[in-house]
Amino acid sequence: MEAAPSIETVVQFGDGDSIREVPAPRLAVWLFLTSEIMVFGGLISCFILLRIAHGGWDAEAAHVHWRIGAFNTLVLLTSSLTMALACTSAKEGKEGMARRLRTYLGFTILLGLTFLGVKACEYSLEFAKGLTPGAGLFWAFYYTLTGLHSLHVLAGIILNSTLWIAAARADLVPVVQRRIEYAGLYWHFVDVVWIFLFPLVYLT
Amino acid sequence: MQEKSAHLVGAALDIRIWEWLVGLLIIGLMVFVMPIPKVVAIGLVFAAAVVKAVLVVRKYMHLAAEHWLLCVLAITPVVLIAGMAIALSPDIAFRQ
Amino acid sequence: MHWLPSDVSTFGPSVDHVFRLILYIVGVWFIAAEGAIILFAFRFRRRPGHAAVHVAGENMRQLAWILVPALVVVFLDFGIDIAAGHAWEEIKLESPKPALNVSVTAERFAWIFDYPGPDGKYGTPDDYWSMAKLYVPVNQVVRVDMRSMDVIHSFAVPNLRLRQDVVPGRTISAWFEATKPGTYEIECTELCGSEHYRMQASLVVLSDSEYARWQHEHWSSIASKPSSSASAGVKQ
Amino acid sequence: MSQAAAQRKALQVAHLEELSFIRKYIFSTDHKTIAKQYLGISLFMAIVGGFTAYAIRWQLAWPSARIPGVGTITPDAYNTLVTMHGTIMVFFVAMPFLLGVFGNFCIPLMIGAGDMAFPRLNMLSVWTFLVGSLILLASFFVPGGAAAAGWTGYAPLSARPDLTPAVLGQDMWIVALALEFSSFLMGGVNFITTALNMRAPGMGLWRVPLLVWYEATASVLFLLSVGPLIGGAVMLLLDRLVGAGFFLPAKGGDPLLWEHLFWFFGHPEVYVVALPGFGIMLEILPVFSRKPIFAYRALVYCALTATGLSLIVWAHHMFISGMDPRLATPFTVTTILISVPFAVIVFAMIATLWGGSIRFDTPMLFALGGLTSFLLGGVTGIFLGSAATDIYLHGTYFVVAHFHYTLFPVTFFAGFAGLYYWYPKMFGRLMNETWGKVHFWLTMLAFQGVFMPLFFSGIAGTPRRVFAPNEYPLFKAIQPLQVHATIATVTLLLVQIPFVVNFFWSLRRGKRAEANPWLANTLEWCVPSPPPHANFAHTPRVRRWPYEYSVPGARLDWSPQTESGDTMLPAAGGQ
Repeated sequence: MEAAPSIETVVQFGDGDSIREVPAPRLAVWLFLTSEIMVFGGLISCFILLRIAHGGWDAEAAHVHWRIGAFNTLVLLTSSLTMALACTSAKEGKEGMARRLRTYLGFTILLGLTFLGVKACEYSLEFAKGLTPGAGLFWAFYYTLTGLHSLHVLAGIILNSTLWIAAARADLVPVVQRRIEYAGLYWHFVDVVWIFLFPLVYLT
Repeated sequence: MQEKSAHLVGAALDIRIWEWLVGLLIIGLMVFVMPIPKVVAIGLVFAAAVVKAVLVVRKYMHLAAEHWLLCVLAITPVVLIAGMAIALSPDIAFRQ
Repeated sequence: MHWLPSDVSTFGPSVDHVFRLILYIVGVWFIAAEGAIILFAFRFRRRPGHAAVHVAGENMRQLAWILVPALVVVFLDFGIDIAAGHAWEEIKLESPKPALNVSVTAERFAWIFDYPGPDGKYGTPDDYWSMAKLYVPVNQVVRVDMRSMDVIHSFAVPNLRLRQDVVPGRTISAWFEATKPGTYEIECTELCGSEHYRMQASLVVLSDSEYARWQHEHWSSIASKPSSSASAGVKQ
Repeated sequence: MSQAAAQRKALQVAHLEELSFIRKYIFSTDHKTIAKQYLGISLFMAIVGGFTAYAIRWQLAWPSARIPGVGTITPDAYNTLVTMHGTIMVFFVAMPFLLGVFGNFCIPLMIGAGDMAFPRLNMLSVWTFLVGSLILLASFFVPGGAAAAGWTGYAPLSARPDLTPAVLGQDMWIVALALEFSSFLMGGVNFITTALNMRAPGMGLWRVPLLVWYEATASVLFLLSVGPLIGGAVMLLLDRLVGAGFFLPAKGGDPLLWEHLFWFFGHPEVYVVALPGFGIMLEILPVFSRKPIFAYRALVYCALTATGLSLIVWAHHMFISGMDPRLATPFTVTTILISVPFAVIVFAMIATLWGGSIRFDTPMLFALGGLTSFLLGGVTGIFLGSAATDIYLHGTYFVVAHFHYTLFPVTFFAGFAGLYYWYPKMFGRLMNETWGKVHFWLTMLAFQGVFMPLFFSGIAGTPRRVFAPNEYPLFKAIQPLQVHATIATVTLLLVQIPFVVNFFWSLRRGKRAEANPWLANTLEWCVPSPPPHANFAHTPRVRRWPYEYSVPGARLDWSPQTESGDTMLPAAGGQ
């Protein structure tokens, strides 16, 4: 929802005010992501610093299933693609847009659920080996980082599902068409976090 | 790669980006399994990760075409975190 | 200034010097600023026939009124930085060669001091330990290597102008050279639990002769220690 | 038609239709009601915090004596009181009072918006905050009592359940803080988006009132600094619940890591609170000196500079913490450098007084009282910011006196100033001037009486957070200082009664306020008091800079922002 007659005021008050043209929700989502980067960034830097202090934790790191992690990365990347496609179709708004949007969104949700399912199996494998969050700093970090990320994935799934349901109603399609962009921003951010978590936790 | 996909738009662009992402993922994994010095491997893996992240942020999150203020919002926390990590390293990572 | 407790360390004067320096600088600014506020508030109070002037400080000539003082503040700041930096170096960065080396163990809620004994080595039977009393010779550089068994404590001796947190999991060293025989307070100044306020000890600075006598009396005898402090004394 | 237009229309509709009591006063999305809800919560928490202060001070003056209304307390209870006093006052009084109340109430009104950018998010934020406050209060009554590891919650003391009696209490403390943080994250996102995006036509960035600038800047600072501590809170909770060991050396963790994470947020937090406080004073000074604010744009740049600097000074809380001593001097430099933007702000305030025609109404008195008191807090910060003197003063009552001299003026003096100033706009009636002045002078005197002696007790070396200062031979002699501070504290708390009475009495009996009782320029004064649901019947067009008082040749000595004809060049321009 951009504020009042923007162009006119921009002309009147110079470039500093072109920010008025950015839809408020987009600005808000980015502000929210800014604080999210600080949260994950803080945790990740703690992880890196302590890992260096403890000489790399190679022994512990050998126990994580990097193949499963790689598969999950692929899943999440693909979900990002379907999300992007959903947003693109919403932006283009050609005929049959609502149908395409729901299909892509549906795929995104399914892929998200797949990610969580795989993660759950992974956790249970580690728990079976007694590698719980209390089993040492590496595992504490492993569960904190991936767990927090999984919670974000869950939140994203819920967010997308609400849009998916709403998109079924013709009268709400315009709303979804507008809001899917913001859900997309969040979903891609969660993906970016994983892009760094995967090599951090699995490949080093 | 931006140049390559510059002429693409809409869905086609999204798919091209995805191809790049998967490609980089595979590269990262290959580096990981190949018998090369760990430092180099880690360097390459993270380089790939950074490129992936930049692709997603610029294309999927459209930051490439956004108002400069949003770019500032995205970059500032990264810089801050880097600074914090550097300031903490003598205490936490390399103490004594 | 006279509120500061008597200073009995070699680096105490540097700390007090910086303290005094800052006190004078900010004192002047503080009085000037408060004076200006009170003066203006009185001088420009609402009175019939006195309209306010229309000055917005938007041109350089007017801005100078606040920017020039601000510039002076910057210079004084760097002055303080330099003075403080030197004192800090003297106290925390350089540590002169110690004549005596004491291992300090902080444990809720007590201070334990381990001496290497005549052979100057820890973990040997002739180690001497003392609870809540740190005996040191006057005019000698003493180095304390501090460890904590549980939580963060802080080793503070107001008369020495010395304070250093003791963090579990690390050995943190400090040094001091007492210049006057006597008994001074050692406090824990980091909240460490219920009896925190009781976690005190005393620093006993002995003249050379007294110190020699004290050494002769105690260091020869083999003291038995409580296990915890023993582990503390021997471990590292 | 643009979404904003649609939204304005929707708001006007909502304004016309009558809302049910619940929607109007309890689950309200109206920024004015939400501001009042924050006001209620924060004033209640202030009473709780004040009561803890009373118990603490009594114990310090007459150790182990019966505290009237409390009884004798144990050392553990004392630690709990100290911990909760800090937590409550900083996170559950200062922030909701300065950001929650004045941010929510003033930002939309001052920029000519109907409401916040996201009214429902705003409501969510206040309710999250309420839940956090309730959890914190409940923690007093759980077995083991409330948190007792200090408001800084240093690990391992806070990270191991076996070290303090507060087992559940410390967990609840962490949860309450996490909720408080998320509440103000939502609020902050809302503030910034509203300030940037909901401005009325003509309200260029250089026509935005300073309070809006300062609230928004503070929110940015909060957004940028709190993240690592949220992560840290998760880690601390895991340490306590599953023995993860992030901060436990026995498990390879590092206690200094918590200190860094805490202060990386903890220091900016001071400015998150200070900036809105200064914003309020900066709004009030020109109105009551009938004079333009001095160096408006310099003041904006100061806020931004202070924000930037405050993110790189945190380690000055850790000079003697065992961190790498080589870090001390760089952090000393940044720390002492941050005195510069605040010096400029103070100079600009003084320059604003010069040549004015000053009216000493209650808001002005509190603003000046805040300024004069904050000065002492500001300059004493230099002693603690320079590493060398910090060795001696760290952890003494000097620190206590210093941060009370900074936080009390910005929270209570500036806060009261703002309350007396905007009360007519909030409730449609003016507070009683006479009792307001009585409230100010007694508060001013009592406040100095509490904390002035503590500076000396600190210079003498008395450590803070001790159950019984008279247990230290070195400080037996200066016990009278503690007694003095305690008597002053009791006075300070008692003299708040006139304020409370005045507040509630004026709600019903106060003199009716017209739209613009103080003859001020900013937009909130061109709508009726209290403003209707959507604030502005139709979006105002802003034609002026907000601080045009006593324009030469003008008929009146104030010129509302909606009036045409700028004289303040270049400030009026956008560039």
